[in-house]
Amino acid sequence: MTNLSVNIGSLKLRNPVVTASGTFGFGSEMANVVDLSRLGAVVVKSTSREPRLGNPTPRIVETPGGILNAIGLQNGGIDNYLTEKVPYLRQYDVPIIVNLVGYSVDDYVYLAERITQAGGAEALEINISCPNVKHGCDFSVDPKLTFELISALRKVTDLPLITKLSPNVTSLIPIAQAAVEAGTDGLSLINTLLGTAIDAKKRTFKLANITGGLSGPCVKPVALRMVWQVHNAFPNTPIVGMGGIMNGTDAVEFMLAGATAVAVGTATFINPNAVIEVIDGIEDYLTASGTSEVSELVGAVTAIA
Amino acid sequence: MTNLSVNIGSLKLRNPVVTASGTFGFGSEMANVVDLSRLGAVVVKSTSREPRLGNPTPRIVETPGGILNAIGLQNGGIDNYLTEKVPYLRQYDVPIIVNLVGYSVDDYVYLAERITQAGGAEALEINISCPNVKHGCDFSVDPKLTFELISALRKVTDLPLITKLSPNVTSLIPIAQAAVEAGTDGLSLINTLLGTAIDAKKRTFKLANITGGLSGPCVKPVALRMVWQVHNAFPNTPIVGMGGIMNGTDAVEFMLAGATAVAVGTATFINPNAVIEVIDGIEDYLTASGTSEVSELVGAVTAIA
Amino acid sequence: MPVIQTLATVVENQELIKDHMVMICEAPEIARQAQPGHFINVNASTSITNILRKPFSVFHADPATGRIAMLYQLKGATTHGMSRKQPGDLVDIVGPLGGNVFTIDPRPNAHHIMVGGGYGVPPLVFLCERLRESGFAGDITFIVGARSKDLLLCEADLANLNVTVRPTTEDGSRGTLGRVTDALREIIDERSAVYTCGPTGMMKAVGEMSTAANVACQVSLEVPMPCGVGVCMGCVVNVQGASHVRACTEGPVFDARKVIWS
Amino acid sequence: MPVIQTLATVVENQELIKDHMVMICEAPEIARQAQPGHFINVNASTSITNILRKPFSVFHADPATGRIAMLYQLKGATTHGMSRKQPGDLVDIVGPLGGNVFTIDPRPNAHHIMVGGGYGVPPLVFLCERLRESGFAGDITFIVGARSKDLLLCEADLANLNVTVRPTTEDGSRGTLGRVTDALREIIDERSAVYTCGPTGMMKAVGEMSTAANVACQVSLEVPMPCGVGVCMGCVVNVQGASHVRACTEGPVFDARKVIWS
Ligand SMILES: Cc1cc2nc3c(=O)[nH]c(=O)nc-3n(C[C@H](O)[C@H](O)[C@H](O)COP(=O)(O)OP(=O)(O)OC[C@H]3O[C@@H](n4cnc5c(N)ncnc54)[C@H](O)[C@@H]3O)c2cc1C
Ligand SMILES: Cc1cc2nc3c(=O)[nH]c(=O)nc-3n(C[C@H](O)[C@H](O)[C@H](O)COP(=O)(O)OP(=O)(O)OC[C@H]3O[C@@H](n4cnc5c(N)ncnc54)[C@H](O)[C@@H]3O)c2cc1C
Ligand SMILES: Cc1cc2nc3c(=O)[nH]c(=O)nc-3n(C[C@H](O)[C@H](O)[C@H](O)COP(=O)(O)O)c2cc1C
Ligand SMILES: Cc1cc2nc3c(=O)[nH]c(=O)nc-3n(C[C@H](O)[C@H](O)[C@H](O)COP(=O)(O)O)c2cc1C
Ligand code: FES
Ligand code: FES
Repeated sequence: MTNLSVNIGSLKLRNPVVTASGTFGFGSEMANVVDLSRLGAVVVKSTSREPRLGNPTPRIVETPGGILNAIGLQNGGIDNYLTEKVPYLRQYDVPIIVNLVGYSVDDYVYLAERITQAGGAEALEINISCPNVKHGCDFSVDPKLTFELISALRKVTDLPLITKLSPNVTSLIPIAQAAVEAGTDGLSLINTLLGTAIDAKKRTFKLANITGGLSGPCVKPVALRMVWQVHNAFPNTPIVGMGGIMNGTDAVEFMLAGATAVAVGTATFINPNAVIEVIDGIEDYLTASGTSEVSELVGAVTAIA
Repeated sequence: MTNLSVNIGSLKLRNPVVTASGTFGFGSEMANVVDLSRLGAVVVKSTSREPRLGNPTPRIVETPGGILNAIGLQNGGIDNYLTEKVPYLRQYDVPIIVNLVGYSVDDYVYLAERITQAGGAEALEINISCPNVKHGCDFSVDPKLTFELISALRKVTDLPLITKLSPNVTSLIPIAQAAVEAGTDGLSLINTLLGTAIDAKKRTFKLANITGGLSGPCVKPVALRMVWQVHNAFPNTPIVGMGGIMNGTDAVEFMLAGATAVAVGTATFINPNAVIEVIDGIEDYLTASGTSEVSELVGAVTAIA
Repeated sequence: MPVIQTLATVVENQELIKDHMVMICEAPEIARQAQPGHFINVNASTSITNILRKPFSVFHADPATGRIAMLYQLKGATTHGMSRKQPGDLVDIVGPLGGNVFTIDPRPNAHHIMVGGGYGVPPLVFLCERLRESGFAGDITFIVGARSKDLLLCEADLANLNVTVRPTTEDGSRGTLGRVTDALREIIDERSAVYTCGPTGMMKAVGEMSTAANVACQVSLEVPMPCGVGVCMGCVVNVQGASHVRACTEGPVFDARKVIWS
Repeated sequence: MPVIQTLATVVENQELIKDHMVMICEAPEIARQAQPGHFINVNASTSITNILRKPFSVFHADPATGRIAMLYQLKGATTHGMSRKQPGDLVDIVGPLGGNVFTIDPRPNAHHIMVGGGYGVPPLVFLCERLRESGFAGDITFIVGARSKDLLLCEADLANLNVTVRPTTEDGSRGTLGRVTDALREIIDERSAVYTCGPTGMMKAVGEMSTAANVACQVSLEVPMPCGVGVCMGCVVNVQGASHVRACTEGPVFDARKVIWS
């Protein structure tokens, strides 16, 4: 028998596999494809203070080994989340991690308070790294702002805080350090890599938003490197690793690099059942390699002898 | 009749297509595959003051839509370059751009002087951005160091200087600005994205060097975005664009984003004749779209109406 | 309604007209559930530059045989990948997808008018089949448009369904010379119930003509659908009273009066 | 010698033994130039995780018919892609590659000894063919090793070449029980000229035994070859007196005495 459970702060996950924010809706969309109660947790789409309409279309285009997206954080806002999304998800025995996005520290604090009071989630993922909205990255490139934000949130909630980092920086360490010192319980990485695509025939950008965020298999080497670097710097801070995870083997690679949990994103678009296959794949790997605790994998990668 | 010629500073290229440093050897290796005299220029492997043995193997692994490499700048050094490589290439009617790498400003200055005196190249590409050697990136992340380096080189040579930028930064603009203000004639981007790959079964890294540089089709969206950003900031500075160019259409996308010339790298491994096919592909595109001057493409991309 | 992901066995995969093929495969679960307007998400690309599934309307679905059919036009990586499948090969499909499909006008004396062009024709053929299976014996007219006669689709399928087929060709090589709207104009009246699928410009014209004639018209929109299951927000369209609704889950079929054509 | 990149037409592609297939294709230019030890870089992967070509030794090359053959073991994306090719399909190949191939010991009384295992056998079979074609009528022994008899390769090809075949199997199911070195030990003498290709451990043992017996031995190294043409520096190996030389251009065939086995 293998033990798949892992912890992120006080949050217990029955297995290390969660959904990547913005790729699994609010769970309801996927309930007729996936048994939600099998997931480690459902991480829902970024939620903001007011409803957001997001960017014009085209919003998603294919690129070699991945996709670019510029959704622009379309969501129904916190009221809609608490009145509609939460009650629906509560039908299932699965922890909810809500991904929060705002323009200011006040926005984030307001959202955290509302959700904490309403019991609208088991953990908060703080998205300071969306590349597709103005100011979306101010926090993610500035350790001082990151420290202020997470400190403020730490004061208003006891829910586990998971700070989601942007890969579009020279080094993630200063940002991660700020979040850790401010009391984040975990870190999630990576968000998407800023990119663009051009239609040579039309001589226009392919995305209405011009730039978008790159995700999918193509980003895996960069994501693995960043998870490994951050884990080395902060070995006691649990990491939710993501970026191109398509199957159980990819997930194991992220855990070996230092991730305590993993998130499945773009894979769900190609294979709606991907998140379940990743769980099964990890279990098969543990059995085949005679590993009893999934946590033994975390950071276990070594250099070639 | 279409005009394919472009200029980078005083350097005239018969067409915008050059080879990416480190992917075409010193030209001699490819002479039995490609007619070198058809190329815009041959950009040779990074050359250093002393010979370098590079990193242990494995040095290259496949990743989704690309490859990771950690060659470690293996090369025969400046003496070998001037005595063996240059005379060979001089048999062909093609400009030589030598890529220089060093540990210190002195190293670069020494190399530039030797090559200028010996007439060993038509232009110098200054590699401040190799991710696979210690200190390889100090220059590329520090505008002050970049300014010092390029200023020093500007003093000792009249050869066109092309500063090669690293994509592993929060913003390329400050580095590009430093190079421009120090008198660089052009910029080349992108070098490889820092990444890693893990063997889940063996629980080891796949590269002996642990991390490597990501290249190939998978990086194209990031490279296009960076070329576009740098071109917008410095519209008068010619850019050599690269990163995943596999065919003429890819090359046109880079020129529309703001590149004056393009370099073909990883594609040569998969398709030894790639560089020629890119030249032909650009010509076909110009003919099909009734464009007489390739330079009309530079930066011509627009937002979706 | 559970969404099925399955490796379906290809039974038949043949060219119908130039660059258009029909693939029949075994997918009992999907065949049982599929209704006209539903689509199937196919993963058949072998190109590294196309990693997403692509949507294809259900052309036929037979719960008895457990088989479904898709009619596809050769365009890019997915459709070329589909075209290489031999009988016996497996094809990776997800379906049936679509939150809102065609709903049949219940009036017994209704005159059901299908207006289809290109690969918009197959879902409407499926709708005619289901109309007849439901016991409807009244009038069905199928206006099928194409540039010229060799591009007209599915006339054979319609022959057996006692459907009045009105071909229109832009070069007059067959049927009415001109556009589908030229044929629609001649027959639309208060008995009409219009269903349309095809090029966006065509659907817009048909929708506007129907609305002007105060006739209900259902349009099946075509927009890129990166996920097809409602989670990516990449397929959003604007409709009266709601911005950026998902075409995959609120549609693909919409009331023509509600659609805001961009 | 010009390197040819071509879309070669597959003439035949059949299983030889379990998980091992032989592909014959038309590549006149390559067939004219190819010598034993040369390899072909094949682009046949349809997986996005494998974008590089993979090298395969020339098994046969017939300038007269313009055909070449490769023997491949099913491993990953490229070899599985190759296995799906039907006669008439095209295969994207580059070759002949390799800067140093097998050189024949010129002594008229030489006893040429081939020691091959797995897919190291085909290039040595090719070498036997060329030896006989060159008019050499003397002794050729082929020691072919495998785990058990159903994994022994190419005995049929060698039958017609008047070659003494000495199979060795680790389970004794055929020929000598044990390793190839057990057979080599029995016959190696000053007349011997040894040529070996196969698993690295086998080549190392064969090389060391030859060197100990003061017999020249040529080994064809197998290391990953990302480009195959000498420009990526990914295939480097260490040899006496030179570190990090490229196996694709300085090799793949090396003098066993020079190789530094890592
Ligand atoms: C609900 C629905 C039902 C459909 N039913 C059918 C059907 O029954 N039969 C049929 O043949 N087709 C149908 N389509 C259309 C089909 O899904 C597309 O044509 C699909 O792109 C073809 O896939 P491909 O990989 O072969 O071509 P692609 O590689 O996708 O390329 C096809 C062309 O479309 C362009 N394109 C692709 N994706 C995008 C994008 N995201 N944004 C802008 N341009 C893009 C490409 O540039 C190319 O020119 C349907 C579409 C929808 C939304
Ligand atoms: C000169 C030469 C001649 C050869 N001749 C033949 C021949 O005649 N017949 C034949 O069958 N094979 C031959 N090979 C071996 C063959 O090229 C490899 O087995 C090749 O990887 C198979 O490609 P694939 O895509 O099918 O498998 P791959 O997807 O490449 O995987 C095959 C296995 O090798 C591992 N692997 C692949 N690349 C690397 C790497 N860069 N580093 C570490 N491990 C790696 C993979 O993990 C996997 O386990 C030759 C190799 C060389 C260098
Ligand atoms: C269409 C799309 C929408 C996304 N929306 C969000 C979002 O709202 N909030 C967020 O933090 N990350 C968002 N992401 C990023 C993912 O959560 C994840 O960090 C990234 O896609 C890398 O994982 P992947 O390669 O498995 O997709 C989105 C990604 C995609 C593809
Ligand atoms: C194997 C390999 C070796 C490289 N060596 C060098 C080098 O020595 N100097 C350098 O400036 N760039 C080097 N590069 C980077 C390329 O010049 C180029 O910037 C990068 O590969 C992106 O282009 P591509 O995607 O077309 O390969 C190397 C790339 C590869 C794949
Ligand atoms: S296609 Fe993804 S939400 Fe509609
Ligand atoms: S395989 Fe690239 S240099 Fe040898």
